[in-house]
Amino acid sequence: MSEALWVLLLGSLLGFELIGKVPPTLHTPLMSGANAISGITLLAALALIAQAPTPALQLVGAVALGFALFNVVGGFLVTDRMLAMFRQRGNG
Amino acid sequence: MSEALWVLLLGSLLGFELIGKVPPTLHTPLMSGANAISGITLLAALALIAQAPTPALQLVGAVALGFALFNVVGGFLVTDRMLAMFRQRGNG
Amino acid sequence: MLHLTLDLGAVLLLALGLKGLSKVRTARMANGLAAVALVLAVLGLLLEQGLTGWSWMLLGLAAGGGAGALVAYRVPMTSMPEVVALFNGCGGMSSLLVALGAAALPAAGGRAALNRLELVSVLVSVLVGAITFSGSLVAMAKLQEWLATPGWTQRPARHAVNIALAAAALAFGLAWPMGWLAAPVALAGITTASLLLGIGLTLPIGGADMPVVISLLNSYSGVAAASAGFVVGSQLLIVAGAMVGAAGLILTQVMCTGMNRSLTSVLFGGALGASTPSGGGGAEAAVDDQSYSRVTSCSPEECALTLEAAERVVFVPGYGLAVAQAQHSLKELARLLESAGIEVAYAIHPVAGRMPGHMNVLLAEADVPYEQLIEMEAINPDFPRTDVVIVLGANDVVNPHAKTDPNSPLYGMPVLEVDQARSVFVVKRSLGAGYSGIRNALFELPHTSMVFGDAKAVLQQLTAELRTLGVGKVPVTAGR
Amino acid sequence: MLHLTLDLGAVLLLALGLKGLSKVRTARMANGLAAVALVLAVLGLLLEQGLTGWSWMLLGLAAGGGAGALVAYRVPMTSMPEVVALFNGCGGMSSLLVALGAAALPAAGGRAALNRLELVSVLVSVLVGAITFSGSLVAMAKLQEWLATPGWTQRPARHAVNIALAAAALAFGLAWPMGWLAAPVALAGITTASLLLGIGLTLPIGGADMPVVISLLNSYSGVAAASAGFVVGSQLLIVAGAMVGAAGLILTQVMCTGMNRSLTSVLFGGALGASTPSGGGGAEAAVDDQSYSRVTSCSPEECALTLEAAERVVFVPGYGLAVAQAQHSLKELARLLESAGIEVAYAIHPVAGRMPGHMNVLLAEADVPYEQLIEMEAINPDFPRTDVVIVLGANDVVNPHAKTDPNSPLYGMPVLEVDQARSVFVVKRSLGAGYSGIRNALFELPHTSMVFGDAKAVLQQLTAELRTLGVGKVPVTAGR
Ligand SMILES: NC(=O)c1ccc[n+]([C@@H]2O[C@H](COP(=O)([O-])OP(=O)(O)OC[C@H]3O[C@@H](n4cnc5c(N)ncnc54)[C@H](OP(=O)(O)O)[C@@H]3O)[C@@H](O)[C@H]2O)c1
Ligand SMILES: NC(=O)c1ccc[n+]([C@@H]2O[C@H](COP(=O)([O-])OP(=O)(O)OC[C@H]3O[C@@H](n4cnc5c(N)ncnc54)[C@H](OP(=O)(O)O)[C@@H]3O)[C@@H](O)[C@H]2O)c1
Repeated sequence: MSEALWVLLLGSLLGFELIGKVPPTLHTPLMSGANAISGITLLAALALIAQAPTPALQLVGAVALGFALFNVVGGFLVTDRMLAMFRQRGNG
Repeated sequence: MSEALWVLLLGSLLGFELIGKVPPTLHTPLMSGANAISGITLLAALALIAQAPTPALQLVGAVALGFALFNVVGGFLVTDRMLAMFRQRGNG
Repeated sequence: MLHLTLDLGAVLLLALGLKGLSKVRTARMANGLAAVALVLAVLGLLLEQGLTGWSWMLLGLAAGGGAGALVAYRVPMTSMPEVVALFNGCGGMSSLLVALGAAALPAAGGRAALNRLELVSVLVSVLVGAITFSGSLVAMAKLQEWLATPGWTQRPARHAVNIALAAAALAFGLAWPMGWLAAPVALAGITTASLLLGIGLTLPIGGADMPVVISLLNSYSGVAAASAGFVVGSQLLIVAGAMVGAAGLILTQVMCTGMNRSLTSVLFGGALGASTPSGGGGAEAAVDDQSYSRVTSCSPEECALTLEAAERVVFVPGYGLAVAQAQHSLKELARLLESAGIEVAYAIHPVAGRMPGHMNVLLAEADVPYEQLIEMEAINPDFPRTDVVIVLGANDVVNPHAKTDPNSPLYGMPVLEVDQARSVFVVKRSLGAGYSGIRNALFELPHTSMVFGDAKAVLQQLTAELRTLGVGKVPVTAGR
Repeated sequence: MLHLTLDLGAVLLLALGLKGLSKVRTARMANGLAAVALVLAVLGLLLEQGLTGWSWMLLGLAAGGGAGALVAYRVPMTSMPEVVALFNGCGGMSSLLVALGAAALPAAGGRAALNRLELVSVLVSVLVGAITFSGSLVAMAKLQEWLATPGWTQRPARHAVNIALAAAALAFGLAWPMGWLAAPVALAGITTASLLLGIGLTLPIGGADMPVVISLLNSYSGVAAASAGFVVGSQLLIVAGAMVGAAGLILTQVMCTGMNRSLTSVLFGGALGASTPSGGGGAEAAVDDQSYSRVTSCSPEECALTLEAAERVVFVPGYGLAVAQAQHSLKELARLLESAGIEVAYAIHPVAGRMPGHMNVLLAEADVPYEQLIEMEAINPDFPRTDVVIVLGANDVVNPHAKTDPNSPLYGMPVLEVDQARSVFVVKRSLGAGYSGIRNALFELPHTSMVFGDAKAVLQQLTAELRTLGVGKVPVTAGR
């Protein structure tokens, strides 16, 4: 338990530090990218599926996994789509 | 062991992030303050003293403690002395 | 050992990802790094726990991933904030389901009883996950204008309702471990109360503040993920969740500052312009057209004549340009002007449109050269030496009240000082208000002319008119 | 639980401390926070493990703390870098001793045998702790000019020596766990080899680069602390050590950039101006006085006459001002000039003196108003409109070679462009070189005059002379 609190504290501090001055242009992509990362709950869904002793609970896990992956895949792709525009523009 | 590596990684990342743009004026105080913090080995020295079964090892612990405290106390005081000058100036 | 290495690597990549996403040059690669991090994390987990239940995994993977990819590619750029809200809500739902599943596991024989920390974590996950889910869906609905802001939500009563809901959620949350209620009942209770609370908290907030709310909900979904990490005992989940939670909070703060709002006033202050029924819903009815006097309007032809004589033209794009999907027509007009030797620039207000960076995205889509997009601070001093400003479906971001009227809800927000230019044309469909629902004194200035109509239609007429006038006869292919 | 809370609180404070230390406004409080963090950490540990061996603890505490406080209050401000090096070395020694003690514990019955991770950690602590210790002491000795840079260390042979020492340290480090050597022998071996390695790595580096080296060694002491944390199983020690290690690395990089050096060239490039025997040691012998031609010099009286006629005077303080302890005399002269209506400013080069911020500290001591200290970037454009520049014991930071001569070791370092001013007086004792040991073309410019002498003496003569000339007769207290 104690190590869990350590990583919680350090993770939070790190999160606070990582985001400094963000140009307004990047607010939306940053939000969307961070959002995709929060879909990391998919790990918990995978763990649930593996541990579930009944099909009902496995189904719950699978649905949770589906939602999480919707978040992750959609989030990263949409962020990339937005950023592709900036890139194009920045380079061209 | 695994938790130790987690905190090592997170601590390092945090350290990298915490120091951003430092004005040259503060290089010396920052160096000196960080140096004082590194005297936190005094914790290890205290643990050694408590665990040591022989006076010889206790002595080693005590000497280690002395060196660490020299670093800590001296470091913080000297940093404060330097910074007091900036303050004075900034406010006066 | 391999699992640990993969997890540590994933955290490293996530940190680099979040950091990189806040710089234009690195953002796209950073996004990729973060995606790789998640792949590593999944690999690590599967390596450790094996593929028990792989058919269910495949199912969830195919359904969720497929749907996500589909939505991501199909959605128009202008609906980005809605989509982010949708994704975010689904992340919350996932945490909610995982927590409920974990709560049911011990009884089903899937694991040992939950210890106290795990109990608390389950409750936090349910609470925060549910709020994130329902709140995000409400935010999406409001941005899509499927949902207006009901009048009652603007009265203080809503605070009482929300406090009651929160109390109910906590009471159910206490009843479960205490055994006062059967576990399913208690969990259903806390879930329902939390879902309602998410609605109750988000519904009163005006559409203009939605991006901030989404960012905050995004931070919540990080918290939900971290507490799910406590439930399943995954350090990686805790770290990643905590990082997103904290980063989201900072971003929320940054966005509030950019929109000249405080977070408390966003969350508890009600909708901007809420005295009118359509606080969330754009122009109509918010302001009487009659309240304007001395407004001059002109036809695209007249506007074209002024343009032809100009040396420097600045376009001010706003939400209306996005609605009209007029970015390509704008680009065409700009090229024509440039081919006639007229200097062209675009003035970008940080909160023009409906999401941060909206105008950048929109104009980038039409391949407008980056150097011509000029941020507010940089272009404001240049308006006095600008002959013609064409405001395209922008309203709040050019509202001089923001500078002069302390009673205006916009007061203090920096705006584009277009009134300093020699002449100003405002292209919009009516005298209707913008998002904040307030009138705009710019329309009444003597050197302002309204050009009524859809932005795209007007831009095309202007181009046609200028061609007729012989502008850019010898077509010089200016630039890219 | 209480212990954990105290530890987590300590880490939070340490993070705030490190962050705060990099902003002028918060630095002092941040230093205090970090100190409080260490107190919390000690409390937490003592709460958990009790006070076994309290007499030894008290002994170490009194001796170390007392000596630290004494040194901290006694040392002159101008010797700061030396003192930081000394403290840092002692931190390294502490890690070294702790690791040796921990290695001896199992045999003495104080704890179970070390596992593999702990073994590695002990070795890292010994290695890094010893390097930190001996390296820091060498750095201190070089800064105090107790130690010159021996000629042989400038030859590539030193790399061979260092590689051999490193190999020896590793070999002993392998021999210990493998049982090839008796534990005391192996540990003594690795300690000795590491101590020598610390010397071998630091000795070849020129005195001018010492602050960078100290910063790097400071980063090492963080690493040593973190690995001591692995040995005693303290998360807090690991986190704090890692934070200091990483922060120190960043600071080292920042400092290198500021001095126009790359870290590799600092570490492996040898001393600046090393072709001469006294690479580390200041002025004498590095440059022949004869190598200058066309140098004009003048007396303080002549200088005073020019000063009297000036409207704007800029002082350029350098290392020599600190050596002469002339800051108060400078302040006095400046007040006199100001009372006569002459504008006064001080040009601060970021690496003037012998440590970053040296000049700021020095002038702050004499209560020079903050607003008159102007950073290089800000003041360089103003030199053309400056009547008189008085260079006080500065040399490298005003060397125009840095701009013009690609072969100069200073080439590329931004300097104060004093040659743009109408007239320049250079106050120093001789035509000797500065830290980098190279000649300075500024001395030969037609509008430059040398005023030979100790900075303090010259400043006092100038003040006296100006008083005689009647400057500032009606003393206006031009205070702050
Ligand atoms: N960027 C962000 O992050 C963000 C997020 C949320 C809210 N906001 C808020 O949204 C506002 C943005 O300001 P803004 O000036 O861009 O937009 P605005 O003030 O909302 O005004 C948009 C204007 O476009 C006109 N319009 C609508 N459709 C049109 C069409 N097809 N053709 C031509 N005109 C059309 C509307 O007038 P008619 O109906 O008369 O045509 C309306 O007045 C600010 O208040 C900001 O705080 C910004
Ligand atoms: N600030 C830092 O962090 C730092 C750290 C390490 C190294 N450095 C290096 O140190 C140098 C600093 O440049 P700088 O211009 O300040 O100093 P400098 O180039 O070292 O020159 C100092 C000059 O002061 C003169 N001097 C010595 N004692 C004096 C006295 N009592 N009265 C009058 N003059 C006296 C010396 O000439 P005489 O012998 O003829 O009097 C010498 O030429 C740079 O090369 C920098 O890279 C800086």
